[in-house]
Amino acid sequence: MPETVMDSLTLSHFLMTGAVLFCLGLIGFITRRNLIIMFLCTEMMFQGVAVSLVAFSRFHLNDTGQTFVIFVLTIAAAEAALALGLVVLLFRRKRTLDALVWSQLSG
Amino acid sequence: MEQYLEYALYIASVLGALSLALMLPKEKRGLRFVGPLIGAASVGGLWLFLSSDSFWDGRGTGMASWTFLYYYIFSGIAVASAVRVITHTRPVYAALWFVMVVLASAGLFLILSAQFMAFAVVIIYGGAILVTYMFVIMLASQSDPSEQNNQAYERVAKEPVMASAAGFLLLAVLLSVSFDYDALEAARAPVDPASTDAALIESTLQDRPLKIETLYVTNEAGEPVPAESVAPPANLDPTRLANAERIGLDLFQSHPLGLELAGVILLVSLVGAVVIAKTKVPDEQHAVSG
Amino acid sequence: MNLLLLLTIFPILSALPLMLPIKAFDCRKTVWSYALLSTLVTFVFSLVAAFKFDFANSGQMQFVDSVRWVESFGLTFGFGIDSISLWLVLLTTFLMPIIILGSLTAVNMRIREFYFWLIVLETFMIGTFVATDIIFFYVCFELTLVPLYILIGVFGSDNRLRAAKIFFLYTFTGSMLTFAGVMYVAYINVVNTGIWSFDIQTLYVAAATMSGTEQAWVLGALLAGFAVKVPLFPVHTWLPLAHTEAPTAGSVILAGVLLKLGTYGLLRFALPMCPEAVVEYAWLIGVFAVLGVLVTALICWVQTDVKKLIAYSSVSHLGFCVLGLFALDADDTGAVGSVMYMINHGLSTGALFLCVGMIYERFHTRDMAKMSGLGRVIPVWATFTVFFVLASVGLPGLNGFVGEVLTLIGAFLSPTQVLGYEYAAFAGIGMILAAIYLLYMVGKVIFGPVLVPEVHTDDGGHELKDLNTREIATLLPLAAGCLILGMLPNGMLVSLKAPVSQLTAPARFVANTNPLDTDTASIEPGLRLVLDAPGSAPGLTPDISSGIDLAINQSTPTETADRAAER
Amino acid sequence: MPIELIKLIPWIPLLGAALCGICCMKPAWRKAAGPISVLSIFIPFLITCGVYSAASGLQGDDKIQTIYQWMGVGNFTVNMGYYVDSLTMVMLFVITGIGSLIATYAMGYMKGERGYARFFMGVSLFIFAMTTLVMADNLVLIYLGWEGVGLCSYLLIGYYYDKPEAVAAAKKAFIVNRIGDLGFALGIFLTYKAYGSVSLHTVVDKAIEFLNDPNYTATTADLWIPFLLMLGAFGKSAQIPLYVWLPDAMAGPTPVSALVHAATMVTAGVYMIARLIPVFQLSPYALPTVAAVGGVTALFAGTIALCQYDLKKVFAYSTVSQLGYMFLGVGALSTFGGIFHLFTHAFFKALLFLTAGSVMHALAGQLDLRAMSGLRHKMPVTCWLMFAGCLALAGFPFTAGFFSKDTILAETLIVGMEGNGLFTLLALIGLLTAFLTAFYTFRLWFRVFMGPEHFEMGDDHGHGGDDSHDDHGHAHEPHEMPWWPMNAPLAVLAFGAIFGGLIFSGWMSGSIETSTANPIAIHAVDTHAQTDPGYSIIQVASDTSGHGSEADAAHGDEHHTLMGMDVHTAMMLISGFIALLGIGCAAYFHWLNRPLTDEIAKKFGVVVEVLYNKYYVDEFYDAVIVKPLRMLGHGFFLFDQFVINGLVITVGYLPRLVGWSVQPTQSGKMQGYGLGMVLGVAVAALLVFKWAF
Repeated sequence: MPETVMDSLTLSHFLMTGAVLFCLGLIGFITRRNLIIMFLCTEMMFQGVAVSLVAFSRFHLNDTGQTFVIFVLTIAAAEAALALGLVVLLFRRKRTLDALVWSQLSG
Repeated sequence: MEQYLEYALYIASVLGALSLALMLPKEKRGLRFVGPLIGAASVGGLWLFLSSDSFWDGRGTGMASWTFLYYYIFSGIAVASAVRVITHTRPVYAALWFVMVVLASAGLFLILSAQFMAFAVVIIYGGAILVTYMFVIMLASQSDPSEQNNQAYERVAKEPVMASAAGFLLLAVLLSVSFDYDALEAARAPVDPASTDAALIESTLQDRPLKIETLYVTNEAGEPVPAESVAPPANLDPTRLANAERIGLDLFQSHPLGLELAGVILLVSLVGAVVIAKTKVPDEQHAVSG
Repeated sequence: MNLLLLLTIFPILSALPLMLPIKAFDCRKTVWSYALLSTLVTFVFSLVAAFKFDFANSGQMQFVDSVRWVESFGLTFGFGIDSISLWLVLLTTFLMPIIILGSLTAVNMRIREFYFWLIVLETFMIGTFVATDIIFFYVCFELTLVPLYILIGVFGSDNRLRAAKIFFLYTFTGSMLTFAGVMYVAYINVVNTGIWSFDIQTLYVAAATMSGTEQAWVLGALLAGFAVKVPLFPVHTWLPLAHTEAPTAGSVILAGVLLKLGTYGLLRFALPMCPEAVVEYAWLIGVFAVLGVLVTALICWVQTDVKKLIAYSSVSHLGFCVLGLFALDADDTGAVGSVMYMINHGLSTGALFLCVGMIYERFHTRDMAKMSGLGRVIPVWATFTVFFVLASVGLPGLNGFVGEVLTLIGAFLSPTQVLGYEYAAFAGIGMILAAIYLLYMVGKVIFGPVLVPEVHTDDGGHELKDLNTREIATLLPLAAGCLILGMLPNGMLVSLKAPVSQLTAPARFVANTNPLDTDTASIEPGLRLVLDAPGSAPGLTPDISSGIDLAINQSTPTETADRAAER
Repeated sequence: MPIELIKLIPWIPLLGAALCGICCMKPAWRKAAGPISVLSIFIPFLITCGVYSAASGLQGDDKIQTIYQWMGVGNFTVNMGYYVDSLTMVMLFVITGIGSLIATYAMGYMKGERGYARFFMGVSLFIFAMTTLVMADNLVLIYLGWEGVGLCSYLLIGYYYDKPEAVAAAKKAFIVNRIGDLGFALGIFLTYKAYGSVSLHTVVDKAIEFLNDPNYTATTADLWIPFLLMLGAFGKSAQIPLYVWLPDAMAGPTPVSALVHAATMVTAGVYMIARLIPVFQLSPYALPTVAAVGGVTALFAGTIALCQYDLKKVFAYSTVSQLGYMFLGVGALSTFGGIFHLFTHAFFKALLFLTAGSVMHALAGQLDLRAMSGLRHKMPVTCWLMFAGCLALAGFPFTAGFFSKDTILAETLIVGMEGNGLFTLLALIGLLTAFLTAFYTFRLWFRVFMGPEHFEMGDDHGHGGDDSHDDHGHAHEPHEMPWWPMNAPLAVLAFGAIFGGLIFSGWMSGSIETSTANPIAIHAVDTHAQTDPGYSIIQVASDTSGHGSEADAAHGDEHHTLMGMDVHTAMMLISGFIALLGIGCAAYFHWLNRPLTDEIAKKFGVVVEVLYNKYYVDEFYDAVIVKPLRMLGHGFFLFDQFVINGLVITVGYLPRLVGWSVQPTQSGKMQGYGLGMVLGVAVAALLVFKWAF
């Protein structure tokens, strides 16, 4: 096999994947109006970050990256619990999941 | 060619943004099919550009062998699924596509020899969190299942063009940063996975020598012994520590405070979830309508 | 434990139990007694400090100590007092029990919070006066706003929220600029020595290397905060509003102590740090001070609200104080008189606010048109009020006179390029106007045919009662203070001389060595240059020939850096 | 008696004041206030008598009796200390002696008033301030006394504080005095600047040194100091333009008018100028100004007194007029004349006020001349006591007023004859005023006590409604005052008014000579002498000064003569004649032929109206000074409220404006915020990674 860059994996590959996941999650968060999907998108951003972290861990020969992913998972879990609870609460209130309905903070 | 890298990245980002903007749900679905095409074209073009010989001339290699194939497969799945997550109009499917993202990234983790993380992600995300999501989706969706896609907020994305532009602007910046040559130079990884692992472990132990006295404070009989009197156990071969063991060491040795904080956060969210669940709210929709 | 540290933190510690769920504190009398006891204990601490204070070396910082704060940044809770601080601390601790004594029936809701914030305020006020670290000073200076904001905003009268908001924003905006000025001086210090430090003595040395333009900017920044606090004439409008809306206790503290923070800041920082700029712009400050004296005095005359009248009179009186500070006469008569004035104004105006508060408690109005001839119906109150009015007017033999005459003499004798006799003459007209408006008030309220507004008493009765024992006990110490300081001010003046001349030395030096004015250029042989004092030992005694080399206006940054390096 | 006792003199009245203050607290104690106050004034009088011989023997620094240091900042030191020389003793005699008499009278006069103790507290406090004033060893302490007497004057004028006019008068007195005090204070500052000290002895010694130094040229400060100090004197001693407060001050109780506003306080200005006469001599324009103001005031107030109907107002203007004489005297460098007149005036004016008080007391507060006539049968003692006072005031030959007034006029004329037209004019004005004085004094006396008996009672029932006081029924008919405590002190005063001039003249001139009030003769002719017309006056005046001091080496060689006689002798004849003429006219117009007077008054209605309304000076001041100032106050208040505060509020609105302009970005929609955040992060990343670094 020719040894081009795309044949041998570098850190950049994984960072690229992580960045793409992160940005897609971001776009999803902005464009989607369903509260649940918005939170799903944040989870996807976490996922992108996790990929990057694990890649760093691997390429820098350091376990801390993976440890951080554990923390990320923790936060994701906590967030899911709370955010989904809130979503249910909001849904009970307005009977809709549309994020645009909630704009009391409008200046 | 190197000098064109940034432009290539920017062009690819612009194309990607265009494709995503087309793919996002909206009332008029006429040009939707163009999106994936443009997206595929941009990814493919970028790949071609990057894999040309002259560009990567002599600049070291990463993990040789065929693992790169797995990388392409998994990241391809991940990205495609991610696109589907944000473009699908039905929450249930979006959630399922997200499971795909999680699985694919677990694959990536395996390539990166982070077996523990791979399984953890699948179990926690794919298992626990996604199930919760599905549960809430079921709970909050319309009572009549036949009433599909009739919610405007499901069918129409908000400001897809602006959002895509902004998102891909950020992506372009991130990419151009991560393709920084100096960074690449520094990130060149050893070729041999085995030696990689050994080096990794060794560095782990060198940087943070095991605190024997804190790890082994009792003798075989379970009685406490003075720290000095304990020799490192013969079977503690650093090179033979598994991935999970190393993470455990790192977690408990270097980040005890973070661990405690994580515990507190989980506790707080537990309490918070209970409180939220018990909160009684007025049903404004019903109060207004009837 | 260092006495000053104890003195500073004791009030806030003793205030904490007020916020604990202790049943006993639900009773008005209990919480009041507790607050009184706490402030009295603080007063005793301060008296102990005064007794232990070595008045022979009143110019030196004493009880010096510091508590580490942010070491890498040179921040410490450094404290120490010279006699200026000592007297102001004594004023604070003396006024606090009196204020609390006077507030037993003034507040009817949230009593715990009321006393809590009062006592907390005391800590910050003392902290401001004892701080030798400029950031510590600044933090306390700003934190005094919070309790007072709450005291006005929660316990004030009808328009209290607006008053509290304007008071807070106005003074806070000014002090932000002051902070910028202080940070600039600290930055100069870092440039010179490479070490972050906020010790005042160190910063004096650093400030001496600033050019004239820099000094002018720093002076402007310092003035922005301190002049608002004083308040100097064009930036005084927050004060009458705050005073009229504040509860009596708030007014007394505001007039008695908080306004002094401004003049204290000017004396402690502006004068030693930017001597050249002070000399250059003293005329402008002087003009505003005199304008303030005259304009606000005339404004006082047309007030109908007694409290507003006294509030405006504060602005007028503090004009004298500022005038004295910037007089820079050879003997420091002006600056010493100014410090004296701070104390005196705290006593007499504070007392007047208490008197007005007692009236307000009885009538729920302060409108002069609605009351008249009160001397006939409540003679004891009237006697006290007339007494404090006379002290405020500056009757010789009472305290107001001492400060007034010294500040005016200072302004009169000030070198011509600083201030001059014109300032004293015009400010002197303020003395006449003070007599006019205060006697106008006395003539309307205390003298004249009897006219008593509707009376409100605690038990819902409508019988007008003269001052009770508690109220007399509130006013009596103040009256005694006014009399004693009026007849025997000398001990205080003597003790103030040394620290004040250290602080004004650089500016006096500049003022007296200006070639334009060779007539008055006289350098005392023993002139002490604080600037050349490396930290602890305040003052070398340069002989005149070499003194010129060390003069601030001729030293360049490199010289000072060299000197710093030698050390 | 040891001289140290003199240090106690001011403090005994202060203690008395404190005790009276305590007496205020319980109604039962109030009666004690009068005796306490009298004692607290009388004991200092005894001390004054006791230490007199010791005090007159004091030399040099022994004259300074320091108690403690009051203030001291660097070079500026002020001692609580007394300067004891013969002038001090003279003043102490006047203050404590006449003070005791008046206080004794007041015990009877004020009996039953509701503020009895308060009144005596004021009187004792006043004596404290006044003695401090005359004993002070430095200018700042004089200022303490100066303001202190002003305060007591304020409190005592405002004694009937439920009467609006009394309150207004009190306020006016204090404020007008304050205007003068500002001048005084600035004078003190300038003195300190010029002389480096505020101690009397230092200042006076230096001034004498300067005067004796032929090479000394007066500095700007020397020219200004007397004018500033003079302003204070004019305020306190009620001279043009600051005299307006004194007539109004009669709203106070009559003993106060007698003590404060006739005998003692108002003479403080004369005392101060006399005390600092060398300082005044340093400025060539100062003493002529003093003399001119004094002369003009004397005439001005005399004319006003002609047409007043209020008993006390007549005496008030008369006081202003007599004070003008005193200023004329010191202005002509005859400090002896000035102080001597001060001394005699204290006797007869106190007597006049107190007898007027008796009349008022008898008529239940009636003060209008038109409402009383022929009271000599009802109140014979008062009648003849007042007659004695009137004689002295009118300058009837060989009464006290005769001698002192004559001294002043003669000395003024001598200065005038030295070639200064101004002083000749002033001497003539003085003579005219002497005639007016005699006329209006006896106008009053004849009106009240002579002619047909007729009276209307006033509406002041029992001075505040003490029933016990009404037992002798003065509400129905006028009655004579009891001998004790009222008429007896008056008799003493009357004795002084008649014989004081004869008895005390020699003693007085000796006292003045040995004090700082003795004017300094200038030996050398300064450069000013050629150029300044004013300067020659001083020089000449000083050469001829000092009545009864012919032996003085400084005295000029040549004696001026008038009508072939010594000027003093001639002046005695002239002024005696003028006094008799004035009394005669008054007798004709106001006793024998009253209808003619009314006719004349009707003819000159406009003049009478103007005089009755005091030349409309009060109205003028009100319109020119008070009203505009108050308008200015209102204007400033509006300016403060709207312009300054408005600016602040506007500045406060700026952040709000900014907030308002970016408000639409805060739509409350999460996606909007998210988008902003993404853009922000992207731009920040671009900045950080691509452009900046």
